[in-house]
Amino acid sequence: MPVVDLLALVLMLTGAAFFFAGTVGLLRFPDVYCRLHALTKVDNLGLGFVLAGLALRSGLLTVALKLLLIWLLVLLASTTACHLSARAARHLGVEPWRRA
Amino acid sequence: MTLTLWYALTGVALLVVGVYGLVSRVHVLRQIMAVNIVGAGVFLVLVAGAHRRPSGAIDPVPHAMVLTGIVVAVSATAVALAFARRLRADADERTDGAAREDEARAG
Amino acid sequence: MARRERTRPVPADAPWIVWTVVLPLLAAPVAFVLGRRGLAPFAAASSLGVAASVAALAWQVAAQGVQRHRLGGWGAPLGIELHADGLSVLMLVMTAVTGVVVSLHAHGTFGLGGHETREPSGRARFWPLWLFLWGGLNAVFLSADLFNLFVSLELVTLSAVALVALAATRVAVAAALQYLLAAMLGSLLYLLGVALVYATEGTLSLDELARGAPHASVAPPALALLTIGLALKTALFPLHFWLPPAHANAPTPVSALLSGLVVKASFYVLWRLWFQAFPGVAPFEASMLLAVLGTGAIVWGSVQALQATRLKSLVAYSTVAQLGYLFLVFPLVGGPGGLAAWQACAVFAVSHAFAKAAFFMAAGNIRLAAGHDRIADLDGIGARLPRSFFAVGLASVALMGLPPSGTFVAKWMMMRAALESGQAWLMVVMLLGGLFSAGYCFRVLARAFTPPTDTPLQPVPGSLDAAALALAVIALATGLFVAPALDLLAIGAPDVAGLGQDGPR
Amino acid sequence: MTAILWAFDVVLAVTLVALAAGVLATASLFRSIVLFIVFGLTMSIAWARLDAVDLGLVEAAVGAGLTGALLLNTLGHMRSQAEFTPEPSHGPGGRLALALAAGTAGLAIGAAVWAWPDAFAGLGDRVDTHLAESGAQNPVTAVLLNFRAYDTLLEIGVLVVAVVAVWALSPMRGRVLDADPPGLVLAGFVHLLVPVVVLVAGYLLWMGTDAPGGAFQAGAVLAAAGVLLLITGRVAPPQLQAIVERGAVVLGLVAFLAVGVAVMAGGHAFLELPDAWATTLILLLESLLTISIAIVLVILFAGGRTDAAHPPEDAAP
Repeated sequence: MPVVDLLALVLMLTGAAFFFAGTVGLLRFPDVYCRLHALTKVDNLGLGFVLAGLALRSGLLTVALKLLLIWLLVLLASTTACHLSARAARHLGVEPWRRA
Repeated sequence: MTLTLWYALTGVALLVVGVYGLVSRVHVLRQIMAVNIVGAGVFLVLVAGAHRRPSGAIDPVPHAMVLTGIVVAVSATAVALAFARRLRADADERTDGAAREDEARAG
Repeated sequence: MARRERTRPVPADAPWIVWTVVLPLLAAPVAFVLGRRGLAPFAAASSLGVAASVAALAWQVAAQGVQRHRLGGWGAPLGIELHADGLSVLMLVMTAVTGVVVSLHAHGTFGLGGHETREPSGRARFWPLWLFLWGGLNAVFLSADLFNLFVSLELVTLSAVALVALAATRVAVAAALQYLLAAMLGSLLYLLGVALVYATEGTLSLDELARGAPHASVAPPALALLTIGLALKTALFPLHFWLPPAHANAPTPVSALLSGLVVKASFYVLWRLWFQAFPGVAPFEASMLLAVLGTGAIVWGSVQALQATRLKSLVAYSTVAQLGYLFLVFPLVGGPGGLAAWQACAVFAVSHAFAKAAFFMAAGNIRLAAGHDRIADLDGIGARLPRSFFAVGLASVALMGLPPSGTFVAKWMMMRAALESGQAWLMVVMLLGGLFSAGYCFRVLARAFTPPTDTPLQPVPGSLDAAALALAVIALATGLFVAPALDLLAIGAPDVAGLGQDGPR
Repeated sequence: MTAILWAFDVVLAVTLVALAAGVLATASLFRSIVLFIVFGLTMSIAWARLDAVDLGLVEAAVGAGLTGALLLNTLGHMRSQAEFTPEPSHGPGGRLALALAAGTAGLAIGAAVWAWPDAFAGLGDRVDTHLAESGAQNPVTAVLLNFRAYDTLLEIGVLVVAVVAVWALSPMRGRVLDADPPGLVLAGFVHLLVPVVVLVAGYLLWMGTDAPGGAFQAGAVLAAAGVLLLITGRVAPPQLQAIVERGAVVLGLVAFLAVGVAVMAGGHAFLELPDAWATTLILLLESLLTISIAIVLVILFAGGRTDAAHPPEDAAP
């Protein structure tokens, strides 16, 4: 296996690991605010790794640029969605979780 | 089992689930979603069948048919939802009216 | 290039087959953009234009035989073809005649404001939807392609549903919603049937399917799905649950269009598929099942009509019953006298369209005048509303199947075919159905002979009465035009049971 | 590798069926709609797996995105009473009979599918033969705008009918949209995103003749931008009072008909695109269709007129 492909594989597996962590967080964290952390931060990073791996594998600059654009858009969208979810939760009166 | 067969059978399964849901569920939003699931199943059968060319390319005709089908389904769904909203709004209006009459009678 | 070879030389005369579809589809968006401005002359001009194009096409078919048009210049199977034979033309004429007269009624009705619809701008809403519906109906009757029929039927369904909701009452919108969901499910089942056909035959063209030998293991389930989907859209008992509320609560002209024309469109497709695209695929038992369901429709619909408390409900249930006749013909077409049964079905569909639309318009006029349509409270209505009541009477005669109506001729042809093929029970069903329809029609007619009440009546605009009367007269007179209709039907008629020897192909 | 792909196919199919069942079985309507959106997105993965990228794009934008937004918007209107009303249903016996009937029918259809020949060209070979004459390199676009353009024409008619149907309903009192003020983050997001979305739509439209994409994909993406502007209150819901608005709705349909009829003057069949002009005409039609489709979808989302006499009652203070 060429080095580039190996590197791409490592990157994508790393990304998958982040997604896994994010999903565990989504399922295990105690309240909506914590879960949003897990979803947005971790998954965005995971997506970044996966896309980096894909860009490497394609070996084309245009594809890499498109993937970068997609990542930036997802970052933007998930940030906004996270903010709106948190705001809606607060609007509904959901109290942040505190260690009992 | 081929890719075609697997996804076509998945489509049939979706169809069965959707039809069952359409007939057994009463809320209109649920029924509208059930019809859309039936549609997804039918579209899957169509496109799965397009994946059998010996050359490995796809048969574009079912793809075009499904594209048309999706647009038609969205149109019908939008009209159904507009009707559902209208029924709700009418019901609310009537409740409001009744409440106002009650107030008038009390006052 | 290959395409140029396949393109036929340009015919000397205009392709009216295209214009019958294009004109209404072009007029509809224009009517929508116009809004209320100049709508009346535009609507009149476009109705007459569409009717004229239908007449021109009918003349072309009568003079030159079957007309075809390769849309996009490709021809089947890659492209879509339009195809006009005698049956298509008869359906187009049925639509045009009913459509023009009902348009007149609609123009009066939707101009009233407040009575039938909540708002005065009803005309501005009615016209675009009706023109779309008309274009969709014409497209269905001319299409020779399985998938194109799906899209055309969707155009018909969606505009029909929207027209029902024009009544803007809560019951009407609820009925429209139920109608829409049932029709969507019907379309999707039909589309699955199309998928199964295409997956083994590799073509969507009805002509090519008729020529090919269908793949034995797939064609019956495919035809079953196509049939169930279309039966749901045609409201065949017991899949009729959506029809009575939708047809009874729509604005009157819409009820007339729906009961007279829209249910015929999906039936027409079923008819074409069974006897032209897939002849001999369905086992005899399947056609028997359809006839049994048709019998169920006649009995159930009639019993409901006999019990209906509202006049428009009565007429709607009568539609459920009368649609049953169309299905009685299926086991007859394969047997001796099959061609006559096939022709009788088409004649029945046409005369029922006229009679039912006239009945609905007359019933709507009575409702408009009395402010309600409770049958029990319509005492002495015959003396007080003579014109509307006369229209009800004429339409009743046609519905009951008395001479000289086309229904009479059609039933007579059907009964003869039933006797010839040794299925006398179908004749009994038809006679029974006639008695039933006489029963529920007399429930209305009897109100003429009860002492008049002195509740005030609203005036009915003359155009509304004129429309109902005109179509009722046409319905009654159809029997006189059966001979030319049969000549027309022979053009391109399918080879049912090897008996369709007449008719140049 | 094939084993992994098979595992993927199995997981995808099971997920799809489970999501569909979840949509219909979940008690809360809100959850059910969210599952429905997830179902649509999963469907678009299935489309990609079946090499139907065109459909994947449409499904994600229209099937999941727009339909989901529509459902949520409608639920917002119904929330007052509908959400937790128990759904009366058939008795257990009736449901069992229903399930048996649906299952039997499914088995019969499955058996028919099972009997399909493994190798089958359909009309694919004919499309390939004539692709060069069609004026489009993307075979799906060639079918939609040339070989079977008549279907597409009627389909645009269906879209316009849907708009007329929604518009023909009498005006509705009360709110059309949640009148919650958007807030800085959302407003900034929309500000940034809308130009990008317009760019992407243009790209999809331009690419559509050669690669996956085209009028529907571009129109759906553009409509998403419109819906964003609508829910953030940047633009008011179209009321279709102005002739220009109504004209934009029917633009695609009328242009399609006009092109179809115009070529007939040159001795061609209806909708026959002359080879030399095919690419130009397809691009022209697709551009106009994109505009109409986007506007139609936005109007369908807004879902009818509001009564000017009754301004939204629950506008934010």
